[in-house]
Amino acid sequence: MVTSDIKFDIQSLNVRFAGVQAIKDLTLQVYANEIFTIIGPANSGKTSFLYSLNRLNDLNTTFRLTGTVRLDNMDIYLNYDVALLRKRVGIVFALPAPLPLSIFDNIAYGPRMHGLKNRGKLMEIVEKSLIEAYLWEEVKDRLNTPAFNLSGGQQQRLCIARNLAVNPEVLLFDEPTSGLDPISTAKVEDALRLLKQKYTIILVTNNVAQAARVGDRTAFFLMGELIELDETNKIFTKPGEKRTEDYITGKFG
Amino acid sequence: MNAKIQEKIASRILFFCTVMVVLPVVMILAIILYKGIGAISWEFLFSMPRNGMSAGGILPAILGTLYLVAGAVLFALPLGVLTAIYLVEYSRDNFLSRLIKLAIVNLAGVPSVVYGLFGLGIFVTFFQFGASILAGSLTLGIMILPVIITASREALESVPQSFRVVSLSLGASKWQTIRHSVLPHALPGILTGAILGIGRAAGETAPILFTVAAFYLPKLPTSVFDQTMALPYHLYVISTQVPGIAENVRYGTALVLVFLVLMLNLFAIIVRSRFRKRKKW
Amino acid sequence: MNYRAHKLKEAVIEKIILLSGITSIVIVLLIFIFLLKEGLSLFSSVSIKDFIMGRNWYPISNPPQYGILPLIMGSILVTVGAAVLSIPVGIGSALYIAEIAPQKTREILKAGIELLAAIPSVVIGFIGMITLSPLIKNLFHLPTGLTALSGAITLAFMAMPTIVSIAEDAITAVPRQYRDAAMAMGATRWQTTWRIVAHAARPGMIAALMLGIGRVIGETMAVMMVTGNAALIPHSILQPVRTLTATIAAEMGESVQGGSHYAALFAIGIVLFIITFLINGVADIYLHRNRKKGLK
Amino acid sequence: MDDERNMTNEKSIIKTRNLNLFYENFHALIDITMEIPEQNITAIIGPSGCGKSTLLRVFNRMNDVIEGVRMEGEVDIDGQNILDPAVDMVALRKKVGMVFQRPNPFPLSIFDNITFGLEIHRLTQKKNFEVIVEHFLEQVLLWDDLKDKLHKSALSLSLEQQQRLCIARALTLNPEIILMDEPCSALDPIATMRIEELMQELKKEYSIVIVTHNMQQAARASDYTGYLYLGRLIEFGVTSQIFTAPREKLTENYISGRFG
Repeated sequence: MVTSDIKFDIQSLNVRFAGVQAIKDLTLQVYANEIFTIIGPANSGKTSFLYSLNRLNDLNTTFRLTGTVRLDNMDIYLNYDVALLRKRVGIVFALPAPLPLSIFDNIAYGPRMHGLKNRGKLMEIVEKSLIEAYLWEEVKDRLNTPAFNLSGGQQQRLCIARNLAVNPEVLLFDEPTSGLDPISTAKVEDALRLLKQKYTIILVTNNVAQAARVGDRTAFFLMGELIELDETNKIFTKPGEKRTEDYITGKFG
Repeated sequence: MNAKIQEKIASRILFFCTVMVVLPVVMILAIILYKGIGAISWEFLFSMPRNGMSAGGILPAILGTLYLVAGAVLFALPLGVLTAIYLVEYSRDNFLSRLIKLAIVNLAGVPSVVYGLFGLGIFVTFFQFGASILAGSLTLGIMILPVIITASREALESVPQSFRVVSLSLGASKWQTIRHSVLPHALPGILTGAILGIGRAAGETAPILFTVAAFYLPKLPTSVFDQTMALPYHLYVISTQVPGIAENVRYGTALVLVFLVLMLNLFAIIVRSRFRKRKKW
Repeated sequence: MNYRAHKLKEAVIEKIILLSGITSIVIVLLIFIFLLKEGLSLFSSVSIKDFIMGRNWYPISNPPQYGILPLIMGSILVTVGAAVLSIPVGIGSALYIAEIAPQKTREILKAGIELLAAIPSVVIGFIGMITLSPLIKNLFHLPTGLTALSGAITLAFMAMPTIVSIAEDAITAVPRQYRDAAMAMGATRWQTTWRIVAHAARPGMIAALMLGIGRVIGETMAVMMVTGNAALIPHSILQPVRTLTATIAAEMGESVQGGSHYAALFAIGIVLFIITFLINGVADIYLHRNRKKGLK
Repeated sequence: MDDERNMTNEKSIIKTRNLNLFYENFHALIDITMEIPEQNITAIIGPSGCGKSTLLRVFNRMNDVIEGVRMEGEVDIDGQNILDPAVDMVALRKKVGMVFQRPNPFPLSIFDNITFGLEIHRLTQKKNFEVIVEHFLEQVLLWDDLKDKLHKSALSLSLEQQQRLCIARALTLNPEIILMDEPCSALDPIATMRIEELMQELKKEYSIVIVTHNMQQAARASDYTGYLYLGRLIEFGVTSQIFTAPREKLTENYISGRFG
């Protein structure tokens, strides 16, 4: 890999909340246009890590960070416009989180906040985003109905579309299918595979099998530490660490 | 079963306690309605008092209360909502925010007559507004400030955190997030608080005793620097200070005041329960 | 909007909001300052000890006497009476509303309590004056029904909404998991309520009582209308009394601005302000303790 | 599990027949018929929202607290239909103890937590309390750690200790059945392992029904497993069979991690 391919460069990252260490001395790189999956049991720092990448941890007043996080070689914690960062790095949460607005207004929310008012242009963006998130066919006739009326799987794809509407470069997924049934899960996973052609994807999952199915590389976190990081099929066939093996075979977690 | 009997007795006693609280409310309202309804007429509501207030209407008192309440809300609503926004959205858990919260708690506990003293000291005397609608409105406004702040805080806190996180994660700024993703959903709650504040302001007597209220005025006020009559003070005056007022005039005045205040509260309760049913999160 | 203008707008809005936030502190300070400003001059002619402990309140005699002990005793008598009446009933009904009443009834009862809170105090005073005091007069064969007892009963009602609604909040805030655990152990609803829920909600209930008492001490109009307003040290609850608040409300109109009577009334205001400040501060500490426990 | 037990050989302690449960109009449990064997650990697995916890709470009628719940069918414990309106709830809950997902000791001292059940049911005299507290704390392996601070608040304990305390509290009523609702989901791997060991000890005296979202836990710790999906019992059998040779496609999809 050449350096230009590195999207996120994380060096000796430490994260604390109210003095409790959530991430310990983490160093890793995420490459452009890969699906980077993170597995590990509860409380292993997966979500804290994800939230460090778009500075959502900043909302927690007890949050303290040392080390560097670089996006395209720029330190995002050093004079970086946070709004711009979050526009470039979108996130999809564990539970579908539509705003209590119509489908259209949900997707148009981001572009509007960035100053776009023209209804025609907004419509174009909404359509394009919904198509990319595989939702257009299901909702095109009811864009003005409340987003809460959609099913869980549809809501989750709506949230993906909402991110796409602000033209991000990186998409973070925080256990996006943990509340979904098998069919909806499969649809979201299909969407992930296609999205990686245009976007860099970082996926946190508590479903080990999901990491095996969709990840290009997989990192195993435990108690805030990176235990192992490798090509996904290597992690799942010959893990280098006993603890990784114990986890993916279900000895704990 | 011993435990079962114990349970029966306990719940009877508790039920009786509740009756003791609620029954008097019903009785008070029933008495006022029963004895006061006869006094209500077009003339009573819309004309000036005559014959040393023993006849005629209570129009100046009704209008005066409306003026005072409007002034109080104009002052307290923006200030209260902004304070709530500061506490919920901007402040961290530090010394300043704790001090502000303590101040609000204490404002809520200051006796209404002390507000009256304060209004007299600062608005009437120090700023030389005199006893006037302006001084009275500001005093009432300060008195209802904690009501509005508390209700607005609750309304803002009940907006799910995910709405903020989602908005911020899409690159919206902090104020944009508050403006577009938080306030619209807190609005009914804030409104409820405002209405409750209005009800409180409309019914209070002590704060306006020395800041605005007039015993009797022959004409309606024409500017914010005029004194005015007000319903609660009027009721106090005709029931304790002026002998020989017919009973139904007193009850009628009480009825108008209670009706005004309770309608506001009822309205607030309805707005709130409607909103609770409608919201999906 | 360009980037810098945007930043500027955000910063300006943030400053305005911060300023609004601070207003509450400023107002509390202003109240205290203005009470002092108008009231302190009294203490150039009357010592604090004579003011607080003096047994005679004769503001318009010559020379005037400004001893507020009778007023303090009046306030205490009425407040204690109201507390004795309202605390058991208030806590009982909070437990009923929170733990026993079915959902629908609960909504109605809560609305009823809110309505009680909303009835203007002058109206309650009016009703108390017209219905309650004749009743007491006849019942005890008194020369007047305007007594401390009438005041205590009236104030008990006025404290009720505060006590009930705050205690009810505290009870409802007890985590469900405690109830589940007790129920799963085969405890009856009453055993759960009394041994676990009431125990866990205790700080909040104490806060409710304090705030209720704060409300009673500060109440003015109703108490002025039903207690008879005699500034004498009471020897029985069936005598007329005069409270601190009623004194201010009744006499401010007759006092001369800047005179010693005027200053004395503001000095009473200072006393009231300090009392309620303390009560509310303590109540707030209890409320906070409850909240922290609830979070767990 | 390597011992291939035949279900019919086991005496069953809970039998459900055509159990249906509705929340208002939502049909949460559909036609569940199963037999839970005595002195074994029976796991109930399934994705979130499938009705696992609801089913568990049928067995001690804890769903009754929720307004709008309606049940049909039969649930027999010791030959008595516990859905019968005349059933004595206090007796039922003494017989069927429960441990919850989040440790929920009462906000009382450790000592008072253990004696709560004894007091409300007047099971013994106060003078016996000390002995009993020691006995049950020993049974859950807490005695050595806690014997010097019995009068401290139970909320000051670690999560694992709290959960053990809750187990001890349930044992004081001398139940026949212990229901466990994801008892380890708030605990770390080591604590989880130790609680599982404790369960193996307890099953010698009690019948345990455990709801878990962790399939490996079910595979490790249980003798029988039922798989619940969207309110239906898809499959019920010996744990080793469910995890190696499930009869139903849905079960296989779930345990192989296709979703959930």
